[in-house]
Amino acid sequence: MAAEQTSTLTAFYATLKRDLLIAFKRKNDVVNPFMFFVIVVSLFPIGISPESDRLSEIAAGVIWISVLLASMLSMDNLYRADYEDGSLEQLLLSPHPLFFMVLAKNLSHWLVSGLPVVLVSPLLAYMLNLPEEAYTTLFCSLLIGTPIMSLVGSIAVALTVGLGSRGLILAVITLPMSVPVLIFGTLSVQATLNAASPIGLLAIMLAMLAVAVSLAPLASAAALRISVN
Amino acid sequence: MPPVTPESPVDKVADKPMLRASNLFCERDERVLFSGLDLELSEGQILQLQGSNGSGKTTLMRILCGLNDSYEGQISWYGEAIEEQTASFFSSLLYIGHRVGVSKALTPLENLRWSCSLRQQTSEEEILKALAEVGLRGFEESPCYTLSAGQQQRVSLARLLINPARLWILDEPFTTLDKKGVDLLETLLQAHVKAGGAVMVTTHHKLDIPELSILSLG
Amino acid sequence: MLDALQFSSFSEFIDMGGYAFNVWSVYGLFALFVAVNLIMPVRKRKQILREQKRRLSFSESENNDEINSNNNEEGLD
Amino acid sequence: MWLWFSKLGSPKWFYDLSGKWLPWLIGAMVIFLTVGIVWALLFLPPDYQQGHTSRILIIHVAVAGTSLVFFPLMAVAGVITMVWRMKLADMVAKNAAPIGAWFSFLTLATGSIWGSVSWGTWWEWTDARLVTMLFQFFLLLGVISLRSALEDPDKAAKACALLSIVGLINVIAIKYSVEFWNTLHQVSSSVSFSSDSPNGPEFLIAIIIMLIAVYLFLSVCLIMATRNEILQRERRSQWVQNLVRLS
Repeated sequence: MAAEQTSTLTAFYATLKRDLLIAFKRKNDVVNPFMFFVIVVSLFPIGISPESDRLSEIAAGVIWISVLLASMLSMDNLYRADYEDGSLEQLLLSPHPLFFMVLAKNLSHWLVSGLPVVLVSPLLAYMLNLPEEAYTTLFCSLLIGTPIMSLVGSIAVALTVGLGSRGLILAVITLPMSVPVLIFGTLSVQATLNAASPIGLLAIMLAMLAVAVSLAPLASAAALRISVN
Repeated sequence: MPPVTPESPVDKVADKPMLRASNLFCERDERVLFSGLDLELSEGQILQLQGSNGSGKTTLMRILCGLNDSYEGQISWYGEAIEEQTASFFSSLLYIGHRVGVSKALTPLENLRWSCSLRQQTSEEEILKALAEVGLRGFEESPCYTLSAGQQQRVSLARLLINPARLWILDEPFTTLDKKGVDLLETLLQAHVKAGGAVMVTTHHKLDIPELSILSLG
Repeated sequence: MLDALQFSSFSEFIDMGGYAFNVWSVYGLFALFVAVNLIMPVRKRKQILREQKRRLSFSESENNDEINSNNNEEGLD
Repeated sequence: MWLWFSKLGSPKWFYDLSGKWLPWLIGAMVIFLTVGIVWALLFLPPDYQQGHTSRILIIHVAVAGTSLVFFPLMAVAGVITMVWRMKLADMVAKNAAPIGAWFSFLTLATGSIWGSVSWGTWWEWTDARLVTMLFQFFLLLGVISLRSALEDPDKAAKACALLSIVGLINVIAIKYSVEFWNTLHQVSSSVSFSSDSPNGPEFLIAIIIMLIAVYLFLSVCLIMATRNEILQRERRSQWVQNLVRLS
């Protein structure tokens, strides 16, 4: 019997692969937040104004806030199914550091819910008449910002995973936490529009991402242990 | 990490019991579940927890697994405090709870591939062999939501066959099993303790195993 | 002491240089805030003590009943 | 170490000690509050720019300064809860959250009343401090709703402890990013916030007295609420039952 214990990297990949597989099999969970994002963005011109000047002013903010809402909605099933079927217990009892297992789950969540939104953002930016020179900045800021949202939101999801009726508690906890990301994300786009360089702002976001990657999974892991208790 | 199998018992001090809990105290919802509880589990022993509903069997098991930390008292693993060596403890522990840890979206094969990769390198053949042994031949590739509760339970039991964990903690493993499944699990338990493993189990089912000892709660 | 007073008449004091509403609403809110936050815990304390007293006397009388009924049973034997 | 700590943090110990201190704290609070308010209303010279509305600032600054203490307090209590599992720390944290929400709300209310004179508007997004306070208020509401959603008190204690620690880091991040955000948006702001700086030592002293008064008020509130919490949670212990019988 080959009883060599797996390396943490193997376990990381296995968890990542498993979550991607589940997401692939339950397409609704992936498609719905994405559709939500597209629909919310399309509602803004109808609610505010079809004038292209006004739209281009609010485009970055609208896209960013819709991304926040969509990522929060898709967060909800990050740990719930695993909690309900007991897989989460198996994850907690694995000999590997929970940090990396949580990181794998967050990465897979971002790949299926964050990345598609980022990829489609230039199209929506075009529909909202965002000036062309800001496309790259918007794309980069979303590319850095959405994983931060996944990592931070994961803490709140882990804390509320055992609750029968969560309602909007997830939103109440997560949305205020997204303020720093939102600020730097939209500021970088505005900097580009004002013909300034967004590099510094994007670098700050990268630093935030680095902090989030190294600290948030720790908090999520602790939160999962509390919730499974 | 050296290979850990029941066949190659312990390099550690032999006179120390595998798992020992002393003076455990736990209360839930202002009700004392147990206090001053002592228990020992050694190699080659099956410990059956008995007690009425709500007497704290599941809670005790989860405390011993490290899933629940709202207790007072000491738990030691081969004579050393369990908090000091969670990695070594977790790699020799296999827990199957009420929720069996089988994702309904995945097939039995995919489920086992994942849960095994968390522990030790396992080949595809081993998994298929184990699935056949628990009577799931032909169901390897069907999604688990199409399987019955008993069959899902069998998927989790297949882990017992593959995994060489020394300590099994099983919470009501017999409930959803049919007659054949019960026989299969009993054989498994016996083989495991013969090979020097230890088992802690809750069940209302009467176990017919010579190494059995019983702890009553509540 | 009175020289240091910043107002020469009571109506001037009330008027607050034309900002009566702003100044007095802040002080009013603050007073309300202090009062509510002091009164609430005191009332809660009384309520807790009352409730627990009732529960205690209830459980004590129940215990007595049990002892009595036990005695009765023994008496019957 | 653990034993010593748990003894120090035992509810009974706290209840007895706080019982002795409470009258003194209340006395000091009444004195400071009276002196502070009377001075602020009657004797403080009006600001040469703001006139009598500077009297608002005494209250506003004192309450705002006290509001800042809640997340650090709850985070420290959270660390104690998670590391040493001291019940008392959680009782304090549990009651600090709603009091903190009240303080944050009062800060926002007094701030906007002051702003209605100084800025000519009730709400000003260019003031970083008010915006940060708004989000601190939201985060506190999040902690409160998490607490009420979790039924198991032990689980709720740990979950809220963790959320408070995360919340503290977040409040700090929000504070700096909002400040940064404002430096880039100063075009529209008609009044810079520096005009609320105190006009001389009398103003400063008045604020300090008021700040002490509000801190005393906070500790009195928190101690009273914690004592209630102790009475409820320890109601099956002998000493609480004796205390109830004597009351």
